[in-house]
Amino acid sequence: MIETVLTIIEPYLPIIKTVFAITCIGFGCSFALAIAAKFFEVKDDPRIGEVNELLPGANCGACGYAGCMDYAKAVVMDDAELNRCAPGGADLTATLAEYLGKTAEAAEKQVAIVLCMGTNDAAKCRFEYNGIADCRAAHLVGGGDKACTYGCLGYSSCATVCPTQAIEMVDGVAKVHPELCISCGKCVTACPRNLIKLVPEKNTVHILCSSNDKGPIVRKVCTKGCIGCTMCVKLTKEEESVFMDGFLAKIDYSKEVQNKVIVEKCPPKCIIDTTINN
Amino acid sequence: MNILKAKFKIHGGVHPKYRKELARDEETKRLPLPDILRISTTQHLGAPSKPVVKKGDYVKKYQLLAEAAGFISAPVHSPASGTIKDIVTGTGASGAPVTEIILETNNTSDAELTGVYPTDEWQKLSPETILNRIREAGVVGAGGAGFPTYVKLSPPPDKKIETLIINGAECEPYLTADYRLMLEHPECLIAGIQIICKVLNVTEAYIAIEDNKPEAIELLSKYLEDKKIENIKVSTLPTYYPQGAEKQQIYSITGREVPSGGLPADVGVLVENTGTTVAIYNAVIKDLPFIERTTTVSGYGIETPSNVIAPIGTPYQELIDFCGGAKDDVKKIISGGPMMGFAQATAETTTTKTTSGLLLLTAKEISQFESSPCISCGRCIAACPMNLMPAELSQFCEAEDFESAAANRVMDCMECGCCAFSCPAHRPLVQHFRTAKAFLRAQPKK
Amino acid sequence: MSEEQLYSVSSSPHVHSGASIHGIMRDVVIAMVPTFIAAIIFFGLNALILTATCVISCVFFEYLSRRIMKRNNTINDLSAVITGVLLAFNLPPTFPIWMAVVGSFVAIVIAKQLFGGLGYNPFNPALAGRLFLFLSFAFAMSGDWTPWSYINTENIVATTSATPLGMLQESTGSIAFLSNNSNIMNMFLGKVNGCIGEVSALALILGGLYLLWRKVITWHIPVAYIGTVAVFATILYMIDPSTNASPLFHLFSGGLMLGAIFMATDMVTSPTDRSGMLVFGIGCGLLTMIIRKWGAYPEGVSFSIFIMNATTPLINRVCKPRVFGVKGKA
Amino acid sequence: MTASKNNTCKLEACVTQGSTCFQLVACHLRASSASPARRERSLRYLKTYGKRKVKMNFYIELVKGLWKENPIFRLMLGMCPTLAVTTSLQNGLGMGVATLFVLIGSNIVISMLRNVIPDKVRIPCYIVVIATFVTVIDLCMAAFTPELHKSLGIFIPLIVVNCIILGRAEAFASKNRVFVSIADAIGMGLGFTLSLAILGSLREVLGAGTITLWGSGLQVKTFLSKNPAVLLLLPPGGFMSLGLILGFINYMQDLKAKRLGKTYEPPVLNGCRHCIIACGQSTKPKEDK
Repeated sequence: MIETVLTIIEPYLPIIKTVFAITCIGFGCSFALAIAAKFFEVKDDPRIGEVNELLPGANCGACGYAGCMDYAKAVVMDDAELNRCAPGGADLTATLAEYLGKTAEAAEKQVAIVLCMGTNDAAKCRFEYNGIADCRAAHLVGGGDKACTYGCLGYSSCATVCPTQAIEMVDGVAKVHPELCISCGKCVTACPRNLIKLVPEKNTVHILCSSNDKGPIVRKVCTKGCIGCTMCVKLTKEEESVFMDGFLAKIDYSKEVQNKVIVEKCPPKCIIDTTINN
Repeated sequence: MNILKAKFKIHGGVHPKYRKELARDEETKRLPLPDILRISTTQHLGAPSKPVVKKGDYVKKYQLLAEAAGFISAPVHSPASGTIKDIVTGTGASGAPVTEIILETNNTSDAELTGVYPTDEWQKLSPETILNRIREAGVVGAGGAGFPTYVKLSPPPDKKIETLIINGAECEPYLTADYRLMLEHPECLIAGIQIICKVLNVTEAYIAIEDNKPEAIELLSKYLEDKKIENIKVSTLPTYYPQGAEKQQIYSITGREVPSGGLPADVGVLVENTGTTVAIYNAVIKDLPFIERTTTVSGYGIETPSNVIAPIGTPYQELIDFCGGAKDDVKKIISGGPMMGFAQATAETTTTKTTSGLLLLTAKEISQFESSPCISCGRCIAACPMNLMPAELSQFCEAEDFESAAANRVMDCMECGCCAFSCPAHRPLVQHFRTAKAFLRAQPKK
Repeated sequence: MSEEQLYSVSSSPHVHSGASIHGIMRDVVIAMVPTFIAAIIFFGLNALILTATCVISCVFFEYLSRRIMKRNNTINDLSAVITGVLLAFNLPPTFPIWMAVVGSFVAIVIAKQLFGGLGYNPFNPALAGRLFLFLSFAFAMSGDWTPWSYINTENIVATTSATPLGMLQESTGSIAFLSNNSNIMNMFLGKVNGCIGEVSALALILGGLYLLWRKVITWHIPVAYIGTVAVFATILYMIDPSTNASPLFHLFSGGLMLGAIFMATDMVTSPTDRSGMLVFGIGCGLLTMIIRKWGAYPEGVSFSIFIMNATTPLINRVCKPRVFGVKGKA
Repeated sequence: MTASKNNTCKLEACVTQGSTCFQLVACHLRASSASPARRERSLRYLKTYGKRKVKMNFYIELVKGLWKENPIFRLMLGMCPTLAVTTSLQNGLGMGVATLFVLIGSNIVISMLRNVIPDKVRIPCYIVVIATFVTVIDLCMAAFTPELHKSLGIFIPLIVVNCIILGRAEAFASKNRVFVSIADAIGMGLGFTLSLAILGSLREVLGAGTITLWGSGLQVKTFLSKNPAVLLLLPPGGFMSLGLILGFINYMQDLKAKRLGKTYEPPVLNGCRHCIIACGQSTKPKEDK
């Protein structure tokens, strides 16, 4: 009986041996793997990986952490706020809150805005600049070639650091496309003249000037500069949404500008309403 | 003969066209007092001084305008009598905003000094008194950086200064102010050196002069011989730029290398500029505060290149007018020398204690930068007196990899400009390093 | 004021030495003139046609590729002219014209412009072109040619069709003959078979001296390169003169002089620091001799420079000058 | 019309790949900024990006590998066999078909087993599955096309570690149903074969002057066969021709985008800010000022 079986399987013996050997190796290896998994296990909250999956993965650093993974870790382990992720926005905050069973208030979406309108034809130059086409470098050479010491130099340092290419140079002045802005704030630190601010997206009225010089000086160097006439402040007296900071009118971004007539009334036309202008 | 030849040769250096002949034989002239002086409170390195006068005040010549605001700072005195018109924010020579005191002069001489000491009496003063007088006179390094001399002359107690070097190299092209000073006032210079020697208790002093100024070498050595002064020697240096750089000069004369990031005091040496030495002389012996300095007005863009004594706060335009006015084809106005000076946007900028020169250059003389790619010819490396690799560093800077730039010692760069001077691709190397250094300085220290 | 001409403001320094890329390249072109004359003397019209073809096609490809890539025109910096001349110098006199054009294409477009143009090319373009042709059209690159044949074919006495190194490789000529003085003298003057620009060591050395005088190159690479070859060859010769040619033979044969003076000293592809240049030159010399002695090809200059070009970034990383005021290694 | 479809497809591709191509998405958003409606749609994709819920379509999965996500010309995967074996058209085709077979087999099996395989040991499991199919095709080729098997040599067993196969297993088959996985495998495999064939024929024509489809029987000689540029058959020639093809594709894309009035931006994920080769792009001379 056994002999018959043996004669039948005789030609297949190498295959059987191989299969047997492979199976043994497989079992051995998986056993080793199982032991290794037990001994060398790193306790890791599985939620971290899943939260990381939920995050956009842009690694932009807007949350203040080294990257998305870092933020995910902070959210799960250290109870970091859920609304720090700017690219994810309110949707993500809600998703995270739902996933982690927490309540979180969505942060207001902020967008960057360049507070300058000194385009090539509006603002004058003090000298002919010859050197590296980079705002920070130009700013160090004689303080920049724009006659206005507050204005945008136009060498696109902000546009280069922007991870989503949301900044475009229009006529020598940086312009942010708000729909692409993920409010990571890189441009804010890149600008040597501190012209870029992160403002709530819902505010549509902006005063696009940063010059704190007196009116006549501003007028001398730029046709679009705030001359400190305080007209906008007077017109919005009740709502108190515009205030004077030195010789410069500024929007109080915690309020919303109701009286949009200031856009029309501003003498140098440096107030814009994005809902109209775009 | 007490002339010594420098023994050590530094690496690198370049030979720009010196063009010193423009102003070297011009007798130093005194500028008539301008009607308006705009005196900056940033005349020196360190904290800007604090104005002690206000709008509408009447001030007399030599009166204190602004006091030192901190240890590394220096007071500023009024160069003339007149009324303070305003205190405003203006632009300094480097382009940074500065506070300026606007003074309307009235050309009367109601100057008041605290008291005049006879020339020979300073020997009896204690070093502390002398130092104090130097501090109160607002003496700062006149070479360019403007480091307060009082601070420089008070080295930490654990560092003993053995050698004093008076920097008369004046390696920057065009400039001849120090040269004229050495020729015209050797007695002030030597007395100034003796004062510093006394303050620091130094026995050995060298006057370092490049060998393209034989008249100055001869005059000074003869003067020293006549007066039988043994401890001061004239040291001739081979002519090349940047011979006047502190670390390179120390190496040329003594063979000692100032460690990276260190001060000359670390190797027991102190370097003072000739202009500063004369200012020390004025402060200690004549009790005059630092209110005026010799400035070279030169370049092919000015009618008559000259050496002018001008009060601090003089607008450049006054100097230009005094020297016959600018020619039509002026393309660049430079405060300082052409290698390290600052280009000016207007002639409205004013002189300070550190303005060694005012150059009006035509398009033919100046260089234009291009950002063309590096062809790695290695000329910048051959020219760098600090033995850096400017070609590689500039690529790090261009890629904004400032950490790598710092690791390759961009902070050791002294911005002498030798690399950009010799770059055949006309790359703005120094500007790259300036940007990187500004960025690195702004970073918090780790 | 505002309507007037504005003053120019830039970072210091405000003056310049006047050196420019164009000037450097012009000097290199001038330095190649003696070799070019020698080439015409030895190879006649062929050399002229070949050089003209390479130069014209190199400049044309440079213009065309910059145009297509929408970059600014760079033919004025003369680097394409140099590539053309060097490529032609590296070709045998009988080389087909169309192949020379292909070589120019590889040199300019593939080895240079695709990497970003002058300054970014990791390899010497002319060398890349030559190696492409050498590896692709091996037969044409070893074309038979007898010097002076364009004047009078009957005057040829001692020259054969193979290059001296080829003879050494195949041992067709006796070592003693190759190393004898008159033969070495012929090789020094250029009366041998070879590529049109590599035969006359005399003319090449003249050009090299001009470059040294104009401070376009420094002595480090040529001296290190030629010195290493000389030392290596001397050692071999001292070990066994019957199978190894004399050091002088090695110095004046093949493309060593051309390579050491014009190809290895190419600024873009060689190290920037002096110490690095010495390392580069020694590396080239060692590789050249190793390939000549033990390699499959008779000549190793092109390969060795090409390989050392690839190591240039590494050499630049290691060989740095000691920063002033820093003790020990930076 | 086609352009908008293109953009949408690209977006879908990004989203399904699950890679961190936020910037890529943004690039395409900029590219599609011509029409507000299109932009709106793109923005919607951007918002749903994190949730990654896109419907699978057999046809889309099949076609994408041929061109839009061509593993060689667009994704730059599997470079080793690409450069090594494409010395002739025949070799390229053979390699492509072998890979196609392995890809289909492994995608089917892995897709079927996707819920069984533990996450931590998935890579060894994939390798085992892939190795099985590679052994099968290796032995088959040795039996039926010995010549081809000989000339492909070690590269047939090396299909095991071909990152196209492992990549599709990891990125696609382990997350999707069998049906679409097959489509993905066929598309990717055909795309791979196509690219190898293009590369192989180019190199063979220039480097040997011939085009070989099946041994010496199906071989065409061209005028170049007298003086072929042999270097193209050598490894450097592989790199050169692949690079030139990639450059040409990017150039054509650029031209196409220009025709549509847009700017083409090659899919660069990390930007070049940290690249040490200073290509001069960051210091362009200032425009119109």
